[in-house]
Amino acid sequence: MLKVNNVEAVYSKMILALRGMSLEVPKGKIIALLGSNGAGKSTTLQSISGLLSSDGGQITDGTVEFEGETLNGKSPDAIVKSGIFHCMEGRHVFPHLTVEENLTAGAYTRKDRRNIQKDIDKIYGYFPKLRDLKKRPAGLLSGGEQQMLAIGRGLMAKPKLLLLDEPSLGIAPLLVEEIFENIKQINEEEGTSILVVEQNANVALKIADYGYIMENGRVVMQGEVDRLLEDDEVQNHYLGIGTEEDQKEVVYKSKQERMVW
Amino acid sequence: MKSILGKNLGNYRTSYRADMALLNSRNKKIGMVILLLVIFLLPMFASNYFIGLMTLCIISSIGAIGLNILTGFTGQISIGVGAFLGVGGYASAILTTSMGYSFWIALPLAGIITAIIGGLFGIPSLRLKGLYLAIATLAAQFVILFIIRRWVSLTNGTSGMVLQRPTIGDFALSSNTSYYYLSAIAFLLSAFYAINLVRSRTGRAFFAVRDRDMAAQIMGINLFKYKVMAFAISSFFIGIAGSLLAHYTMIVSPEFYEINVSIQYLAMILIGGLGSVFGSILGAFFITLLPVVLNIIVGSLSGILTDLSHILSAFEEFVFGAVIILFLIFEPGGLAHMWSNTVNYFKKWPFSY
Amino acid sequence: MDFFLQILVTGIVVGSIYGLVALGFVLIYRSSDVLNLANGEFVLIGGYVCLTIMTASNLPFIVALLITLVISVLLGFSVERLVIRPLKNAPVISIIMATIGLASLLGGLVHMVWGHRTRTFPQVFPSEPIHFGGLIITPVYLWSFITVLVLLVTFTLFFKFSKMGIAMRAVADDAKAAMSMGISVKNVLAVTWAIAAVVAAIGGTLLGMINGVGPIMATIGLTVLPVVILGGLDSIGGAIIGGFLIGIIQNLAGGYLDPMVGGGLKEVVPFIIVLLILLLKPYGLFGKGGAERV
Amino acid sequence: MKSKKFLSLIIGLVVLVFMAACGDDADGSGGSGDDQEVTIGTLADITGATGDTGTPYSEGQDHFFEYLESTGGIDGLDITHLSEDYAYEISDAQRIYQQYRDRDGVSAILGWGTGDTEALRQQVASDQIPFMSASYSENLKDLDESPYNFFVAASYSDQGRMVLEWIKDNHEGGDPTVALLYNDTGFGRSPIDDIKDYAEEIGVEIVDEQIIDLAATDAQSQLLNMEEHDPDYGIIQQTWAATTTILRDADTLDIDTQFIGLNQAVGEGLIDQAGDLSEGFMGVLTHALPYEDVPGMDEYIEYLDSQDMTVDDINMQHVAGWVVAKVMVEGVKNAADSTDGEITGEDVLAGLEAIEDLDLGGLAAPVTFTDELHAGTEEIRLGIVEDGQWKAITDYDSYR
Repeated sequence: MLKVNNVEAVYSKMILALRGMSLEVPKGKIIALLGSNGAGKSTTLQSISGLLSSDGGQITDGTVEFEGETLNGKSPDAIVKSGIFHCMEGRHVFPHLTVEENLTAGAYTRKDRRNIQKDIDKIYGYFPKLRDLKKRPAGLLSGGEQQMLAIGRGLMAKPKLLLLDEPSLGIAPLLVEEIFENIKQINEEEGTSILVVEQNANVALKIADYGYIMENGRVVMQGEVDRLLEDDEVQNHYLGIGTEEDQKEVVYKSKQERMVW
Repeated sequence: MKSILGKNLGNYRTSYRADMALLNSRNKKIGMVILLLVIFLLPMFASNYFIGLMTLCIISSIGAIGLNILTGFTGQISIGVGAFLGVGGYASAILTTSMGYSFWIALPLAGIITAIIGGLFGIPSLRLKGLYLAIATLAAQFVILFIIRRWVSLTNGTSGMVLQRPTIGDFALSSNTSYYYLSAIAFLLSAFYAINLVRSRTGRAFFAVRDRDMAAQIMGINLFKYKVMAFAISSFFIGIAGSLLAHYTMIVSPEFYEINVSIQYLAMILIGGLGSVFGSILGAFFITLLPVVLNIIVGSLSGILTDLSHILSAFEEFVFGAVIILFLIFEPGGLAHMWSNTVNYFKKWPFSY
Repeated sequence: MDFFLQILVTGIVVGSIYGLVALGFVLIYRSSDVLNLANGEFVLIGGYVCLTIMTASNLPFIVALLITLVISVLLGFSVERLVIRPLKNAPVISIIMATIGLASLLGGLVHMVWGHRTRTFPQVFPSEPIHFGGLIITPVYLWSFITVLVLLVTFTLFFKFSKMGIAMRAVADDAKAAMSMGISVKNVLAVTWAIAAVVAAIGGTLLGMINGVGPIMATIGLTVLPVVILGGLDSIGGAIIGGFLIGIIQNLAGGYLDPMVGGGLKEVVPFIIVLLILLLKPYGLFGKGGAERV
Repeated sequence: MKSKKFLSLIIGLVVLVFMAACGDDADGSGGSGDDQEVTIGTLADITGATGDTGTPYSEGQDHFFEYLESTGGIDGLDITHLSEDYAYEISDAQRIYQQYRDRDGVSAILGWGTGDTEALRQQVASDQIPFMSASYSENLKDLDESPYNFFVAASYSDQGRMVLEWIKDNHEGGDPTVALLYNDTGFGRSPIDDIKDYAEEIGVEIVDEQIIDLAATDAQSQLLNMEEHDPDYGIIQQTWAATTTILRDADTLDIDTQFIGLNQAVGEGLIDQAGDLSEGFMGVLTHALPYEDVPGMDEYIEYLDSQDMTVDDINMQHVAGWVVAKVMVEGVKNAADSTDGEITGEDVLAGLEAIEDLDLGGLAAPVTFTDELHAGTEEIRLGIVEDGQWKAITDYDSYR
């Protein structure tokens, strides 16, 4: 459904953030994109959703294809209309709008105004907490509640593909579990494809079907979740299993291996 | 380090002192000498009218340098320059006319008094940023002028005060040329001071405050001190400019210092280049001479468009606005940036890569 | 007592005009953090256009006003497109200066097109004052008061319930996130400027009926700044309440303090309030402000 | 590379300035024949704050000089008239003044408002250039401070004194009470102290003073305060806009004070702006109204005819401009008679001071200047608006 082919992206016309990034999201699946800080995960999502330009970046090479259509050069609002919704890192709810208004804003691109109220109720179904808070300005919500709102707001656009950027960031571990369960549930019930970017590989791999691991602006490893979970290197480096020394050594080794291509 | 051609291809400095020196290259030294010669020999070649214009330009330059220290260096926007020019002018008028001091004492005192009042108005800048500070200074503009109008016993109210041209012994600087020299000296001192300020500890603190004041504070820069200092130093220059202007026109009145004066000064530093001393000067010349140029253009067009001379001022206003907008959009670095681009282009010529 | 009430009423009706013009500032500031110092010129152009249409064509007032509003929409669009959009990433001072430049440009243009003379509006509202008990109100003032209330309600509903209204608030809150919703920030800004120009034109028309239309009218732009500061730059209700407050305070100062200080305080008192407000409550009575992150 | 284009545009402009600046020295010599040459510069406000009255005033001047030229000018004299709009901005006035003085070498200047007149009076004194403006401020009468300033009509103070005189003579029933309404500028405050002094002298009571801004949208609080003192008369020292505001709000508040405007509040423009509200408003007439049948109008109408204009196209400000130019030319004529060489500012000063009882054919009161007095007259008429027109109700008269 979504194909990112060999994308190269730069910021400020000089800082190379992606160097030949490729990935694929099949219909109805959850794909996890893992990697350490600065690996280019967020940039990947931004190149897909077109938000790259608002941070002064641009795609200089490669293509992003969605359902056979090239997205390169399309404006963010056109991309949302074609069915991709990007939940940005750090939640970015509208602090002065109420919860319900935030949800309405999510449905901005939809033409079927009549069904919006029904869908809002459905979101409350996924995230019952939000129903109690619906008149409250979103700025006053806790981090976890804001994250739920951000995801719910994304669903309001009825996207075919949901891009989630670090949904676990800055949220209490218990809530993280809950949110990821919700994500899974949404995927199953709505059939929405999901591309989730995470540093917290544990929770992400728990719900994902397939995973990519990024470093230095490109994919260094990919595979079915089960296979990734079994991989030593992934275990050491991303899942925090094994001793500290182990990790260092492995990282060092693996980097060297990988650099040769 | 000699290159094959036996010529230095660049400026190599072998000590910090050399690096910090004001005129750190031979070209700059030569340029400086030429500039000084041009400034001091100009009256021999140029017409009286041209000297008069240049006097206005360099007085404005002093004010523009002052404003740039505040707005360009330190990032504090002020829309109240007009009123501070007024404070300088009135201080000078009161000191010389009512209190009988000599101009030579009144000039620096006018600067100091303006600096004190400017510093006072700078205190709110600690809490106010950007737009809000701009509006506070705008309010200061109205309030200061109101006080000048009302404090009749001190300022003679709306009818203004009369000043005299300064004298050296028995010689009064009443000619265009003599006043030009006076202003030119004040101008050179101001420019020299401002260029040095940029390179000093204080200057760097100003830049830090501009770029991120909270971060600057964390780095140990005393925000309060430097913000108030920026207001004070900036106002000192503006006060000097106000005093020079007052003695040039030999009169002060509240109508001299309305809001449009503040806007002109802001336009000078924006078009000249924020944060650049050289830019302030270019901008001051540009804005002062703009109406003159338009006048000439309209005059030469008057054969075709006879009606245009009647709406000349409106046309000036229009062009003034358009120039500001065009600069902001196409050359936010201002004239100073254009200048350095041009210079760099010729430096590398013919190998521009 | 009559004296006090009359001054109060005058303050309220004058304040309603202030509120109306202040609304133009607030609308733009909310969605793009730009303080439009050319607002006064927008008011002026609105006044001139409506007056010109009315005197040139004998159209009924309402039709002339509607045409004026259409022209204002175009003005707003073009200003946004030509001046504001190219500066979207520029620092505050550049944008303040750009609107000052715009004010100068538009002011010059108005001079070139309409000349220098103050023109009077054809009579639209009866000039006979209305008496409420001992109180007296001129119909134009009454109408501007009603207009302001209508606009206040309209905008409140608009921002609360309409898709565009919510989108505008979303952009004001977080432009990038709004973009990710598929909201076209460019379009929203263009619409904002158009609405602000429309509000200004209504203000200009009403003001023109009170004082005639002449270049001096543009000074309302500066006169009203204290209102916006008092109410809070980003609060629509604040603009309107601030308008009333400044109108009332100004007239109370004029009524009670002016005789003591020898007059002239009426015009300065708003700016004294600005200094006080900025010192005590920088974001105004109803503004939201916001903490800055390092 | 749009910035490159922009750069070249700027460079082009800069080059233009310098070319222009250098080229200007050349002119000034080589006139026609043996005529004495004299240049007169006008500082006009066309687009500025006082443009509504400034424009007809400057047009009146232009028209007089054109008229003069069309009638063959003055024998042996070649008068050049320059006019530039300074938009009531002091910095512009300063620049244009320098240009007139240094580049064009003017021998006299026709100024306009209080702003430019005040701002330049020191400089014209030290540069010895007579400066004749429409700012009738009494303090310009002080020849120690303003030795080169002239004006042709009665000063604001004299106008105010005359109004008080008229009130005293014509008030019926009891002692008259008067309020003063003015703005907080040099222009507004100029006559106030003199009016108060004179009122005390002749025993008219000033019961109140109100300050109303030139751009005020309302004056209700001030008028309510004034009403507390219930004055019989209100003397207005304002421009048309503020006067209209006063008249409108007085009407709204049912105030029955008789308002009397000094000359800047008076004129056809007020009737245009205030409409019916101006009925019964009184004011000072310093000059003839265009539709009045006075001898001085003949040459005026002759000129207007040649321009396809009628008296309906002009107003009292236009007449004032015409008159001031006429008086100036008279002074220049005297100067030319007394000197053979170049006519300097000093010569014009002497020429103006030689003007005695210059009959303006009813366009204005006769003008006299001496080396002790640079205010041409103390005489004014009073007028009233009736049926949408100003009508004079007195003859030219002075308070003395």
